[in-house]
Amino acid sequence: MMDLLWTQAVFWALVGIALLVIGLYALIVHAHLLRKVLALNIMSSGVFVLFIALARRAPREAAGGADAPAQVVPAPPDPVPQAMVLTGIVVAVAATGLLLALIVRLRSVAGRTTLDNRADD
Amino acid sequence: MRWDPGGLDWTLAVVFLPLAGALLCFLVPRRAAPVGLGAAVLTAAATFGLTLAVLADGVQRTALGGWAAPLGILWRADELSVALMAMTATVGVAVSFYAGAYFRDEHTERAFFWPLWLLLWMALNALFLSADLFNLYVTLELVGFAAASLTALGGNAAALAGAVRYLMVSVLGSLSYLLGVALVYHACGTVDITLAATRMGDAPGAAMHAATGAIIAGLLLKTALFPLHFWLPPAHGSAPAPVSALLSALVIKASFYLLLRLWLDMLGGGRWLAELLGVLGAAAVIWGSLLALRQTRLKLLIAYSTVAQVGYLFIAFPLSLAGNGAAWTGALYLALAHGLAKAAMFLSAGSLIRFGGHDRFAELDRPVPRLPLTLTAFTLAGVSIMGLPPSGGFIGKWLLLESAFRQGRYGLAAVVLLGGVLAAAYVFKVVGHAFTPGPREHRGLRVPAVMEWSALLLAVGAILLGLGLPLLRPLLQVGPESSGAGSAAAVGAWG
Amino acid sequence: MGKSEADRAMAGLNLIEWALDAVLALLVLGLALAALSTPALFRAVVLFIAFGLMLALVWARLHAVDIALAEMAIGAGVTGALLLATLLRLEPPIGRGGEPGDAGDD
Amino acid sequence: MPATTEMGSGRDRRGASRRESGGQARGPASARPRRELPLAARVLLGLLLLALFCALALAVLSLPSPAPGLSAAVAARLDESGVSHPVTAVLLNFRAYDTLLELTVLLLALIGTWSVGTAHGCAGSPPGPLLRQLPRLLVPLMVLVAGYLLWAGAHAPGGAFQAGSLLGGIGILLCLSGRPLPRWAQGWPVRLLALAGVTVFAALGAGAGALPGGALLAWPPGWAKALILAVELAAMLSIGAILAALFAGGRP
Repeated sequence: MMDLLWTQAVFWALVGIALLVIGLYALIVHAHLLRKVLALNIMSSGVFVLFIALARRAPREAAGGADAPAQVVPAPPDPVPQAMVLTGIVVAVAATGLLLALIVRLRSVAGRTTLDNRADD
Repeated sequence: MRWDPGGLDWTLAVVFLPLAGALLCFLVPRRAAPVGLGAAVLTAAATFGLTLAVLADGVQRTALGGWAAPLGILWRADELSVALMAMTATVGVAVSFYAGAYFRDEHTERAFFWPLWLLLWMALNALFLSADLFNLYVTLELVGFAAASLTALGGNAAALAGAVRYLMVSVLGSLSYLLGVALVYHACGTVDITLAATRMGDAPGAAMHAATGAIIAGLLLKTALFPLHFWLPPAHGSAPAPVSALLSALVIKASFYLLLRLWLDMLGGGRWLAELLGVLGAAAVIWGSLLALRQTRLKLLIAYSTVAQVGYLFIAFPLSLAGNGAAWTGALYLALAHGLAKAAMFLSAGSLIRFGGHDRFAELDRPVPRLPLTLTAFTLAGVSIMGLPPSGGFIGKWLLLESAFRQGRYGLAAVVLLGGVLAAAYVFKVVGHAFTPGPREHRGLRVPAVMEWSALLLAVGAILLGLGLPLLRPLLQVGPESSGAGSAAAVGAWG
Repeated sequence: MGKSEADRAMAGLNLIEWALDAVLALLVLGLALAALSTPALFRAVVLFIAFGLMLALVWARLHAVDIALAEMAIGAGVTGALLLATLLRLEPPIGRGGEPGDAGDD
Repeated sequence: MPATTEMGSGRDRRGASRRESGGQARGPASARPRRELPLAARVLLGLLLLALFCALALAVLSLPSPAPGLSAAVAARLDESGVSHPVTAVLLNFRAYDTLLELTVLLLALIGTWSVGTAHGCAGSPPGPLLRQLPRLLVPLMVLVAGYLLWAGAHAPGGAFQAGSLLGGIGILLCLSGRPLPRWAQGWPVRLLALAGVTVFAALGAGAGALPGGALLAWPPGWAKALILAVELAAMLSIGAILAALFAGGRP
């Protein structure tokens, strides 16, 4: 049973890493700033998924008794990573809002939506 | 678990005073400048109080919310964090006075500079105080947002592009850091630095290597170590001058401080990683100095000089492997001296821009006789950047050189010396042009005396730092044994 | 939480749950890839919003209901609205007269 | 680095880029971006990222199976926290300082957004009849749900963030339906609303520290529930106001 929970944790953690890597690739390859914002958001989603997925490996004893049937009840997930990811989501939306405002301003001042620089991130 | 009131009042003040000031400035934008200046002076005074408290009573610990380490968040004000906070306060007060004059006629910039700058200050102090990995992530984001918004105050295309790039890099760096924190949490079951350090030994190696890599990569990106420095010159070169001073003097140091703190207290870092950081640091010194030499715009020159100076800080990593703390003291000395000197340089550059309308220094028309204080400030700051005695930069480089020679690391020693020579070349390039008449007669605009004096006082501070070695030594004694063991014992007693 | 619950859990985390996980993961990854590679920005933003909604389901699967709610409201809702508004502002209909979102990337 | 030329040769390159983007905007929608990395660089990048994936996957696989998380520690102290939902207890009591800083992050994003320009209305086009009528129906419902989420947060999933983002959604809806902020509210009232969360949180937290035997952000026993609700209420209003203001995209 423990193995199944663990497998699910690892499975979603790998999905999170995949999201992170996909986002990083797009962040580097694309020039349009809006696309970079999307990429950053997907990257942060990846980190959040990893963070929460690994919390699925909660300790058995949190579920209750020591006998076998009680052990297989999935324990309530660790609340601390959840609180941290909630914080992270709010930070991410704040970053998105600020970035988009700067991008709109850049567009209206300079008429471009790229960093216009081959050395950009 | 409960605090004693003496120390906490100061720790509370250094975070909550700038926060309160920022909130007030935002609420009444018309009164932003006097309110902001008042909050800045009060914050600096509180920092001074905290420094004295730490020197007198040792490390100040606060359990926020009264919850002990694994569950709650700890503040820890030790010598290292207090040294950085004191530098922040010194630079902060000078820049605040400067900015009061600099933004006097620009209403929008004035209304938004103050809340953003005070929030940046609050975030920096919160970062220097925090002993909790996840809380540090939030403070890192605060610092990044504030710094990028301040950069955008420049308003033109270059500043906005610089700010966008800066913010993206900052968010990316924080994300990498957060990834590392997530791995640490899941391997050690805590985000408290000291507790995590004690549990890292039992944690699986692969996870710890990945966490170390992610945390260090994110912080290197934020610290702009070569070759991750690409975002720094456009941002620091195009922001308004007081903002550039804050970015180069303080914001870069915040991520370096965090890297150093984690390296000393938690990550411990392997030999190869230290050597790699040393090589990158050496490359940064050479590359940054060479590019600084090629610049024709003063602020870009100063920004590339920052790229080079960041390199010195990382040369200490391989030098500290032998186990003595002299290299760390040297790096910290350099960080503090660079903070004061670089802020003075950017502030002088701002005065020169006000005077001439641009910062192509070869075309400025005889600034020396007309702005003697500003040019004196620039030259004195240059003395510290070059590392000539008796400046703070000299002491820092000398400590690095001493430990390099003692270990027979002649390559690193050569880089330190060569960096000094190159710095002399680019500083004198600017100063040389300052005596000559420009291509056109230029009347030059008046520069407020506050702007000239605040730059000069900072530069004098950078020089005096070199004379204050005996005074500062107790603050700058860092090493794994000085901070780690004591706090581990304390947390054991608390938990 | 008696025998039946244990049985359900024993047999429950089985093929169906795994299929659910797999389909959800494929959807999330596919939507992320599509949002990042589709040439039209408007479509990219719409796909991103769909990605956020799917992610909310992932949080629910991972028993993180708070995050699922927040993701639905903030991640998909507010972020999506911000992105769409920005798209309108970046491509003002005055001037060249292209449909917003119709233009290619870059 | 080419980055140096941001100011120097920026003007002509900027002109070039505008021509380029103009040309592409008129081109077919399927046109791939021109200014991409060369293929070899992209392949190299892909390989590097694959290596990154593998390294992180190895790290994840190496983690111990029963996690040494903090759920037991949270459960042990849950009674003292004033709420019965563990996530809310972490957010507003055990790690309340994180949440205070997070509200500051939101406020900072708002100040940064306002510093770059003024808002020019929410949508490009005047709203249609549906969008004008929709708020009448939806806003009361959303307020109700937000209130429920806030109240439920003490013992079940929900809380200030979810409720606040719903309020933000109301703001966005009102903005889209062509109901701008009334003129009287554009000055300090809206600023005050945006500040309320951080201010109430910080003031109560510091006040708790001033009590005899209290600590910074330590809610006194017995008062925890009420104080947390007060903080959450202010935070919800601020989060809603800030998110709506971020959507409006500039200072009023």
